Amino acid sequence: MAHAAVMSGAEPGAGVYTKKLGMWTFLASEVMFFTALIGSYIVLRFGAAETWPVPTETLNIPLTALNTFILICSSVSMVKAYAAAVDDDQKWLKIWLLATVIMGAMFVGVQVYEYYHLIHDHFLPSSGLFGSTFYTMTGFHGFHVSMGVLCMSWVTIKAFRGGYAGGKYQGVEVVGLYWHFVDLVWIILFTIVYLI
Amino acid sequence: MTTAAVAERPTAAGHDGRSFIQRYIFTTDHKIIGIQFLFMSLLFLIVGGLLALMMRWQLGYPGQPMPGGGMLPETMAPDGILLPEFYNSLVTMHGTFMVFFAIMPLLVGVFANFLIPLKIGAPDMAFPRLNMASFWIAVPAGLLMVAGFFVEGGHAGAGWTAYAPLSARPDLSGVSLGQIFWLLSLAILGLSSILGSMNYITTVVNMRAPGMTWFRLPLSIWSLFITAILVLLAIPVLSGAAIMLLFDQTLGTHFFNPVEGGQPLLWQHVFWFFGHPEVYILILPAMGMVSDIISNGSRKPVFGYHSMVFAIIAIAFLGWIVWGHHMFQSGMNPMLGTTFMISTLVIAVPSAIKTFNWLGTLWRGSIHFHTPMLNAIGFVAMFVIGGLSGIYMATTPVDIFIHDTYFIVAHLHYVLFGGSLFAIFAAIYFWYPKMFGRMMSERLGKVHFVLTFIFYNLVFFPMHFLGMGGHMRRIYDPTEYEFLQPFQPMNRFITVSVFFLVAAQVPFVVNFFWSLFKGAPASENPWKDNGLEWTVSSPAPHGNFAETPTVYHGPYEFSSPLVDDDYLPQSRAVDPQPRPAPAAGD
Amino acid sequence: MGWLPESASTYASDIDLGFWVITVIVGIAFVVVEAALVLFLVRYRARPGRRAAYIHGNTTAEVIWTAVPAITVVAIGVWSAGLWSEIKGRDNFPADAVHLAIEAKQFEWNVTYPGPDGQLGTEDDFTRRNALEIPVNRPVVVDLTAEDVLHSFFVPAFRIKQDAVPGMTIPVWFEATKTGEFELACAELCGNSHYSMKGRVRVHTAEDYEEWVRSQSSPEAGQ
Amino acid sequence: MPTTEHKHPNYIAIWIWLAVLTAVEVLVAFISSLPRHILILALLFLAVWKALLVALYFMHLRFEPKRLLIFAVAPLPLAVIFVMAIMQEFP
Ligand code: HEA
Ligand code: HEA
Ligand code: CUA
Ligand SMILES: [Cu+2]
Repeated sequence: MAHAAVMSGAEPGAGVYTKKLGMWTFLASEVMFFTALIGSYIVLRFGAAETWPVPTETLNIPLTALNTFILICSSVSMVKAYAAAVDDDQKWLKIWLLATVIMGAMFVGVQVYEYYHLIHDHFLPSSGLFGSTFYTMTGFHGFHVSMGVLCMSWVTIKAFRGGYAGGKYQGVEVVGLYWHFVDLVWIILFTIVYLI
Repeated sequence: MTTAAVAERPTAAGHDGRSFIQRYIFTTDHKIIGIQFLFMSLLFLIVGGLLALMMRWQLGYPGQPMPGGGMLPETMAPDGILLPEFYNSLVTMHGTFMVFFAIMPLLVGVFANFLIPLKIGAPDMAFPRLNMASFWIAVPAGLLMVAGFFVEGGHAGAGWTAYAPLSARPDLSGVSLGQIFWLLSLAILGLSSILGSMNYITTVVNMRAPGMTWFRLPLSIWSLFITAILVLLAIPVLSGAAIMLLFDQTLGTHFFNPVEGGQPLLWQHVFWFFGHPEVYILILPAMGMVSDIISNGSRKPVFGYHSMVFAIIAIAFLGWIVWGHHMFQSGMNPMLGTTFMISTLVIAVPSAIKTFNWLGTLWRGSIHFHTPMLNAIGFVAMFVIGGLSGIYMATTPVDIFIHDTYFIVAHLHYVLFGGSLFAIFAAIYFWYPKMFGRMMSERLGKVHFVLTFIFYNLVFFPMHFLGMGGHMRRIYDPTEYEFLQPFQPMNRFITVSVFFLVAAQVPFVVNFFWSLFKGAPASENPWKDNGLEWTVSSPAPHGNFAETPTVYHGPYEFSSPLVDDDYLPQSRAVDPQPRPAPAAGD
Repeated sequence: MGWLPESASTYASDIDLGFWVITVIVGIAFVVVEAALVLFLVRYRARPGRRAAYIHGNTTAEVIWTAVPAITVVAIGVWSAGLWSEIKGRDNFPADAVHLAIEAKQFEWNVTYPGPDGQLGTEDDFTRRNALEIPVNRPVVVDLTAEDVLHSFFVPAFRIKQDAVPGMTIPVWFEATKTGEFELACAELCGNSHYSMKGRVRVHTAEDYEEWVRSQSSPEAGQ
Repeated sequence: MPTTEHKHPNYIAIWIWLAVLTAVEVLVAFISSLPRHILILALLFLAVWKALLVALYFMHLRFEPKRLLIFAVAPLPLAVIFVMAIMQEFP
């Protein structure tokens, strides 16, 4: 798109192509969104420190640790897909993208399973501040992952249609940025919600 | 993301094979989208005005049947007399519509969209389809917000600040669906704003024409750019807050419910952490556009261009660390109060710089009083009043008394109406020709300005005195209190003036629509301005520029010694090449 | 009518003083700005054959009008920080004060009095609705709470305002300097009848106050 | 686009790092003997470490122009200010 305008100009802008810059601006706003949620969580927990239940007793840590591992793997496969796209290695591009989509879906699946059991054990959004914050934060992260899976599937289909042939890697990289961001948020959530 | 980012480079030719729908409804042309926002937000401006009118009736003539009030359903005004719960909804929705659906879209939706690509010499926005999405997401949000009036229990009535727990407890407020609609609508609108600001930032950073260096950007673009950053970072915070409150309402979470250990003050912190940057979102673009127009009107370069830019940046940054000044009396830790007082007072400094620079621009100018200029001058005169009244409230001990009184109401209308709205009027008069290819009537315009200026002051200045008398805000019937009864004549005076103020808008509405069809055809550059947008035909063609322009000067080279005319378009090369003028900053 | 309501507490006059001092300061700023504005509009209006000066700025001028407001606001800040902590600072509450508790709820003020023993939380405490009875020239400390939603304790004549927050107990102090009746208002939107959530403040002489307390706590009393 | 013309870092190595760090985290979390604040600090440290790995290599911020880096970290101070200020409510 309007590359002529992007490249021209006495100053090269941020020195990155427009789509990527757009994604980074979007991620900046995402950071603030999670700031509102995580910040509120920290404050509420700090305010009720002594009455706060021990997460490791309510939540299934091993399962979630596994899930964290899955998400990390999906991040790696994503970045490998990006590398493949840059090197115009179509075969591996497709493989890595597929792997990413599948693992992303798995993550969501495991989270649904986790929710199902928690609710079954009467741990609900209405179960005190812990329930409120837990479901809000992990829920919205799960929502982000699901959105990611959708975009990713779309990119994968496009890849199979040869949409990224000839070193056209931008689409892959931009979705990748979003995907890694979601992974990054989870790394934080896993620590402060499940472990601490 | 990816889909939207893949945008066809628009062709410069006006008539390309686009259908009517593509051209005017689901268009990706930033100019048309801007105009779509214009109509939407002017509509909501009227709505907000009418709500205010009803409110004022009740305040001026408490408990008396409102003329035409009989048309309202029993749940709002049985036989024309407003109910307290309906009054609360009126206050809430007046504030909500005005802030989120009138002023904010007018500034960030209309002018950011219309001006940015035109003024930086770009064919369109970086992501035209995201841009379109941004408008078509805003529409349902607006409809949802309107729909709230007609649901069971009436519309949200906890004020535009929706303080919890009242906003979270249907059992205590009597409002359930209304508040939910309110929250959903704002969350949706937030998405629209974020998409918009992504576009603005990316476009300004990456799509400036050759030679359009940072310090050759018009101040309107600078302020819209900084504002876009504020929107990008502040709005998601509101969305987060809205979602938490929504869950408190629907899923039974306890974020703000003290019974289960939640914190009512947390809502205020999160809301105002968004809310104060928001009020600067509502003024910075106004300041920027006024700077452009004042410079044009006085045919003189903006005084202290660089300090203007740094003032904008300073205000934007400080705006993030003053939110507590809305919570001085809320039970917030008093030490924190002192900190927030200092940071708040400091904001007076960059604002002072801007004010005095505007005066400096007029000084030794050659001032032409065209309608945009009149409104811009009105802005300076009125914003100062609003800003200075802010100092009273920033001062914690004084705020103890005037907090939640009409002094605040006076302040916020002086900055929002006297400030933002006058600037918006100025901008509409100024860029109307470039939008629609016709001039607005100067005569009607001047009538509109003079009448609005007079009655606006008659309406809002007395509110300072109400506030000094201790007159609380958001009260349905002041006569309940003995100490407020002496103020009833003043309340009535304000109400009467409001009717004139609204009537004073008729010339504007007439002018607006009449000029659409009958206005004098506009030349390329009717105001003899330097901006790139004035180098293309009026209305600006699809794709804006036949070929990407090159920029040689800063935006304010009026009365330059290099040329005989008193203006020098940014894209006109003159030899000898201009010596680097300090404020042109290249 | 007088600009500000009659002042009937120890720090009311300080707050009013602050108000007027700021009025003078911003008044000057206001006059300077608006006068310059009008002057320039008249003096430099477009006239045939006169060309605007080609000036981009003036550093000295800009430094001055940055420094002056900066100094002014800092001065204002320093002054008010002191008064603020005197009024609301948690650690300097007056000693030997009458101690009351007020619980705000939709749409009334419930004032709890310590009774003859002067101790809250004892069985001779008694509660009165929308009636705040206090002695003159003696500091009063109120433990402010709310049952349901936010309210705001506002006595214009005392220049005191403090939100009442459910789940928090916020101390407020004031010392009346005049006997008589004043109005207590709710200044935070708290629901449909927010506008009519008002109470009475009656300031008695020390003797009358003792008298009143005894009359109230005697078994047959109470409404 | 020139900005990304670099040979790819060893992503697998980073993947192993992340996996190991995660394992360590879980272990640390279950050592009940540790004093609370030490535990919290340790866990936060590990989390930030992992986050940095992802941001610097997977999102290849390390190889981006400085401008973008600044842009990416811009919101963080605001987040800190926000939390720090509200913390003052509980002295
Ligand atoms: C466009 C919107 C806008 C703008 C620009 C401002 C600008 C300012 N506001 Fe305002 N404010 C609102 C919109 C805005 N406000 C709204 C909507 C509310 C109410 C919210 C609600 O509760 O509903 C509010 C409420 C509000 C409060 C809370 C009051 C209360 O509830 O108790 C405070 C308190 O500090 C405050 C302060 C300020 C200050 C210090 C500025 C400063 O930025 C002003 C700086 C400008 C000047 C000072 C004038 C120019 C300078 C000079 C001429 C130099 C000379 C000056 C000196 C020497 C002092 N505002
Ligand atoms: C920009 C914002 C804005 C604007 C323009 C206004 C405009 C007006 N406001 Fe508003 N007001 C607020 C923002 C605004 N207000 C906010 C945020 C609050 C706080 C809410 C709360 O407490 O929660 C508030 C509260 C508020 C109160 C306090 C209520 C209370 O506390 O009980 C009152 C009372 O008089 C009032 C009155 C008015 C009046 C009479 C106008 C008049 O100026 C209205 C006159 C009419 C118009 C300006 C519209 C004219 C239409 C056009 C010009 C468009 C032309 C159309 C075409 C060309 C198609 N407002
Ligand atoms: Cu209680 Cu308003
Ligand atoms: Cu503010």
